[in-house]
Amino acid sequence: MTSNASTLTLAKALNAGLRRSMENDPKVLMMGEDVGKLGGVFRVTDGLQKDFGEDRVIDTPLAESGIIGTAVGLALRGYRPVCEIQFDGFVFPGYDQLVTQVAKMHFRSGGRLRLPIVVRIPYGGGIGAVEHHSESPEAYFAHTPGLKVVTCANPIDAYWMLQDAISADDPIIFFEPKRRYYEKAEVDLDNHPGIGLHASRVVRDGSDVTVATYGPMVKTCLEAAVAAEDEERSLEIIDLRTLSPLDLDPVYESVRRTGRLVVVHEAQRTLGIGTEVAARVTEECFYSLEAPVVRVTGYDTPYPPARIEDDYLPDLDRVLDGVDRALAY
Amino acid sequence: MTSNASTLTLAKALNAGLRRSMENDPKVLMMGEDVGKLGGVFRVTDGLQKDFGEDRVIDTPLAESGIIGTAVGLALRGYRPVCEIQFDGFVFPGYDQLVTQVAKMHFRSGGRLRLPIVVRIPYGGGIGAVEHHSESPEAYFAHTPGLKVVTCANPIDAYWMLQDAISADDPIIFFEPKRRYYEKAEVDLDNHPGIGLHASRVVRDGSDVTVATYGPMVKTCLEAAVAAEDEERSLEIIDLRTLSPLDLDPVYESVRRTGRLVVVHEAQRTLGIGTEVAARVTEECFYSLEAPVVRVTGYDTPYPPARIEDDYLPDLDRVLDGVDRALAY
Amino acid sequence: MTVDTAATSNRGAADGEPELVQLLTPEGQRIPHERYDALIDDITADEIRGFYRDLVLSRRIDSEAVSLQRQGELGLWASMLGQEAAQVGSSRALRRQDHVFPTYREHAVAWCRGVDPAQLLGLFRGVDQGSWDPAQNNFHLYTIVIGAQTLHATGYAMGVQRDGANGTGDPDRDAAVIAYFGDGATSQGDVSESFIWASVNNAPVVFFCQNNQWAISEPLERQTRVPLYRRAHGFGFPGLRVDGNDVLACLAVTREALQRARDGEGPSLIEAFTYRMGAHTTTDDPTRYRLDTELEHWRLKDPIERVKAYMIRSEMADQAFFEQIEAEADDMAERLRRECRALPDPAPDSIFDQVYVDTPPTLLAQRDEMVRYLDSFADEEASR
Amino acid sequence: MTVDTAATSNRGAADGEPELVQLLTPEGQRIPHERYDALIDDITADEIRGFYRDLVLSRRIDSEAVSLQRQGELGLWASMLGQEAAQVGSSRALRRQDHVFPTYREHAVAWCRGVDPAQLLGLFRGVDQGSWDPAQNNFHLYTIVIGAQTLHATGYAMGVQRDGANGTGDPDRDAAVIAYFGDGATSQGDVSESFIWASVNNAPVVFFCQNNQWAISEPLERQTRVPLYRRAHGFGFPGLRVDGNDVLACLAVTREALQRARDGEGPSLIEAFTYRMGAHTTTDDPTRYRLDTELEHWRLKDPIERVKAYMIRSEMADQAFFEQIEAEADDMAERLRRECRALPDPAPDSIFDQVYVDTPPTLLAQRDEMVRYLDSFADEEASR
Ligand SMILES: Cc1ncc(C[n+]2csc(CCOP(=O)(O)OP(=O)(O)O)c2C)c(N)n1
Ligand SMILES: Cc1ncc(C[n+]2csc(CCOP(=O)(O)OP(=O)(O)O)c2C)c(N)n1
Ligand SMILES: [Mg+2]
Ligand SMILES: [Mg+2]
Repeated sequence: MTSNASTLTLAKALNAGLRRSMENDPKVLMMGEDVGKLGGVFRVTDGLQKDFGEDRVIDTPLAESGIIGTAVGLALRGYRPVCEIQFDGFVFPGYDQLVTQVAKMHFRSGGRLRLPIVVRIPYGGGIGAVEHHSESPEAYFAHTPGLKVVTCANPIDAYWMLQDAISADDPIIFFEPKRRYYEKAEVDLDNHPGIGLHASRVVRDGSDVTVATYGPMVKTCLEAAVAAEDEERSLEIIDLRTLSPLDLDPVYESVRRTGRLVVVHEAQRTLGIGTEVAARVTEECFYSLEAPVVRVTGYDTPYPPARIEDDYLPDLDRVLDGVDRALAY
Repeated sequence: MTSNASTLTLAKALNAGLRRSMENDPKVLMMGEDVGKLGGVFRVTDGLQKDFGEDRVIDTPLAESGIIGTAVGLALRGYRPVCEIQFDGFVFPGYDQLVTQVAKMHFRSGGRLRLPIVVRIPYGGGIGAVEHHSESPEAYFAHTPGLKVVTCANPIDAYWMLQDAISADDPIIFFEPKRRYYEKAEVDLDNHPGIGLHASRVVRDGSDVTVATYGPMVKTCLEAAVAAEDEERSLEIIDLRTLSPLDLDPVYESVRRTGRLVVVHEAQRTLGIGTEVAARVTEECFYSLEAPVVRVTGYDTPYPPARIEDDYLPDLDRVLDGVDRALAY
Repeated sequence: MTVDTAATSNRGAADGEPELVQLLTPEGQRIPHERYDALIDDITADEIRGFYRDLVLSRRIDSEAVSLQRQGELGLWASMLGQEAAQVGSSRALRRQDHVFPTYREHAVAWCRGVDPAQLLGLFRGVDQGSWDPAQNNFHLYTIVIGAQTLHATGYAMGVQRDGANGTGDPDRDAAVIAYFGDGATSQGDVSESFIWASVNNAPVVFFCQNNQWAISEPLERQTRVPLYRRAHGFGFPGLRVDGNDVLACLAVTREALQRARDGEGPSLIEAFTYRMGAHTTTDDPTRYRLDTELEHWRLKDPIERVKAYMIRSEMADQAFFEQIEAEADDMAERLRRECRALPDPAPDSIFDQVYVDTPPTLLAQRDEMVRYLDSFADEEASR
Repeated sequence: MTVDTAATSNRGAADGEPELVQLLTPEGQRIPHERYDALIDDITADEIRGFYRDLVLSRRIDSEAVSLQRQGELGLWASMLGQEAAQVGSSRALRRQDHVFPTYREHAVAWCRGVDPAQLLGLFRGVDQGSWDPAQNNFHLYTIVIGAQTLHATGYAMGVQRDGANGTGDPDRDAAVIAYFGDGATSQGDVSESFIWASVNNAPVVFFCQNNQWAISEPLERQTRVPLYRRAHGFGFPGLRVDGNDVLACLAVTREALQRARDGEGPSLIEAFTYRMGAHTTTDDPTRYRLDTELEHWRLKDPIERVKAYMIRSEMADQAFFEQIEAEADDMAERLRRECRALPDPAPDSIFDQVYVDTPPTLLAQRDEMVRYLDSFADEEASR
């Protein structure tokens, strides 16, 4: 087993993953607004058009329904389109194609047709952006049978999960934590870490309170765990990684030990992913829970103007506050 | 207080409510596909174009984004558009306008602009229809801050809630239980029952298990309560009526007495309304709950072909099965 | 202005009407056409008889399905009565390797592509959502969300380009894609976006709009104030209007457009001007919104009658032929009724298997939950 | 074919180019126009000087905002450099009662409508999402979701019709609506749908497309293969292309289109052919996708220089005038910088008050939760 390790930012790891997928399978295509020469507004597709040509890296007209709808046709012809949606808030013009077509085509055809489409969406806030550029719409997709939803939290997962998503035969919405694009890690480019695309993972062991989170909030929660140590509180942090299907076995296992769960995400609280986690964990671990599941989330408002986003988004202190509330029972 | 009572089907009650709203306020408009001469595919707007003219009852081009987007403009000009979406599954082309514009305009403008738009959506299954005609997309809207979501379960609520929604200043998604369109009740056309648009209501008292439901499932749950009597089980049935905001105070109050809650809806389970109800009730009534909240719902699949929809949809027996499971703890 | 007068103003009278490609008059007279005669000069009498057979048999499928719905065997049916020529003419222009993206009313196209008629019924009976294999006849599933399939067709055509499967000059290789949609559909953003994608990418796709003049109860005037074929010009590709009740004209113009696509010359729009003679679907009541006189007017333009008249006029067929087709139709109808009733209901738990290629454990758990629940009744019954 | 050559092929060379309405050459020469001279023959030298002032001051707002962004005072800015004439010309054609639906780059339109420049900055500074009152100047909020506002404009125009506020002949009553959008926006389904709605309803709306030839990094050729103004014809209303760097031509064609709308003659599309001289926004790096030579080429067509040349040529203004405008711009810039820095951050809990007109108790509870939480820090600090 050779090892070809490289220190990469999350964005560059995604780029490397896309490149690898395109090298491995000539049917893999990139499509979206500005993905070609510009390499995407976050440069995630940087250099791909130059190396793979305009037929495989397609600068599309400016219309998300068209991007998703033509990706359906390309997938039916045997291609594996990877669509980029420029920002979270701009996926909605393509929502009809995603919900009524992409999610249902396999079912509609009685299992005959497959749509191996990946839709990449940079999501989340914390970057000081204007309206529609900081949202967390993952629950809209997780509520939709027929779609799968995953999100990465670090460069290693970015690199491997993206490749795994592209080679999977189901349509997958791939959420990228945009404010973590510039976080770095050493990535082994050759050896798959072995964890499945649809598996969650304990990223820090602990014994007092379980914290389940994903995407941009994983780092925040890990920092909270360090801070909690000072107060002699041991937090177990779980990176959910897969939002649909959820893989809650590690959460159940953990909650059976800790008796307390805090779920953390940026998205609004009502019907956010944390709600489903709370409901299922309560169903599964009813007699183990010492406290109701605490949801530390964005509020049920539109995403606020950038100057006050820090008060909207969960941060280290709000995670700890949630931990306190869980422990107060 | 005079009383002008009339026995009406739910569809006719909606029609009467629309007519009354149009009479009361010249700014109220109807718009949608086939709402004019045809009176809508369910005849809910029957006769309105004839009486109020084509300027107020508008047969629009066939495009849902256009319907919602032009309703925004009309609302900004001071009108109160009531949009009809022909079937649940066809709202998604208009989803972008709903989520990025309708839901956010008031917020975007710092509270200056108001969009008193009502979007009527016939929803739910059980009518033997083809794909896209039997869905329950309410959670997609309830997850969206800035929208309000309500649903009626009987002709009286149909008549009054629709008028209340039209006279409200916030945008409201109004879900109509299409398989109950032909259920009848006596409706007092003059005297408002006094219950607010955003209030839930106990529709049958009981003491063993609380059942929270809404829309088409209210009737099913009431029937289940009658059947449960035979087994000497007393079910308290709550019609939620308002899905966003939720009004759970009556549910909390009930669960504190019964210790058990079953939530019933047709929509898929994951991130359905029942999930939010379960999470909040568990947060509020943690020490009262004798069992985890049981969710009796559609499964996490696309809506099935009509010939097997009865096995997908919760029915009386599945509600009772849920009750049994709640009591088994 | 009432909807009524508006509805009439754009129809009926000939003045101001856009040019309509027509090769067969309603009376069955073959009229010459400078441009399009050449496109069908290879058509033999045998083929004409074949078209007639297509028209009659597909109409029979349609009318049988309406009856089956009345008898409660189908939940719904969307009749194509009146639109047979548009569908047969256009689909007989297809080659094996071409690919079709229909909406929900293309029963005659399905027939011409070789889809077993009984397979069309599953969706409307409620036993599946489309049971034929699109790969088998290059005939995609019906799409109910208006306009959505036009983007699929365009994307598919972009795939054809990427496969090097058009513009090579090889008649067995070069492929085109055809998307069917209605007049109402032209208002959906998706359809305009598909025009843009097709144009910008020069994709080998033919947009075939059956303008049957109604979108449920809404007359054409609620969707456009100029003839629909003109829309193509604004997007930068050719568009034309053809007599949609003239099977030969539909064949000719579609052949031309498909060949353009196969040759790498890009998209075209065909507006087949026809008329929905039946209700929108079996649940619709057209008497609420249109006048009988309109229907009467269009009966005179019946797409089948004119071919029959043409064949008789030009002695291509005799009474025996017509009787033979009728007999064939009767046999097929009989088989269709039988097969419809025999269509099996799916197993309730089958829904869990077809949501994903790779079914997650959480969904398998829901399947088990359903199976256990259903079994509990079996147990109950057994224990009685 | 590379994107590059495609990008060039549709520009530059004049052959095959569609006709462009132009009244002022890049050298500032007033050239006669059969149709459009009449539309501006009332324009006085004073008004020309006013346009010049609009152009210079709005450009200054723009360049100051770019600097403020560089200094960290704004999170982002979308520069309109190069598009001043399209914006000033079109908005000076408006009457008080007309209503504007902008996208996010219409800073000169905002200026002409009387919006306080400092109010434009809130959105980009991140203190609000649009702080001006649309009712005050009939200038709606910026819309960031591409194309969405074209439907709002069309619906608003339908409201104007229903109010009997067009087609009456009363110049103070008859109103029109104008929707601004870019070349890229024309690909969005919403924009096509707005064309359809406007056409079918004969709505008093002018679609004003600033074709600045780029949608971020994508050249026009990724959105269309024919000039954009032609799209209108496919939807059944007039469309034309105007020199977007010619303030007089933009004024003339927009006056005509607005008057059509006010008179009840329906929608029009204006394609203002211009060029985005700056980056897409302050976060964009155009050197990655376009050549400097292109920019150089367009510098020669600068919208301000040509008015200045015209004024000098025709002795409408002297050095003193130009210096006075510069001084005014300096003053305004100074004030803008000051006011930008003074823009207050909103209270964190203010977000709960503006989600609904009628705020539900559940949301008030979340506000209380936030307030309690934030207060806990204040307590902590106090107790130190
Ligand atoms: C997105 C969407 N909206 C609404 C409907 C409901 N609907 C079904 S058919 C139809 C009319 C379609 O008219 P047209 O495109 O002319 O086709 P036709 O039925 O005449 O063949 C409508 C509104 C739908 N299927 N999809
Ligand atoms: C629905 C949507 N998709 C994507 C974006 C991201 N985006 C912002 S501006 C822009 C390009 C717009 O180009 P154009 O319409 O030509 O206007 P211009 O910026 O050139 O003025 C894009 C893709 C968006 N704002 N909205
Ligand atoms: Mg039609
Ligand atoms: Mg542009």
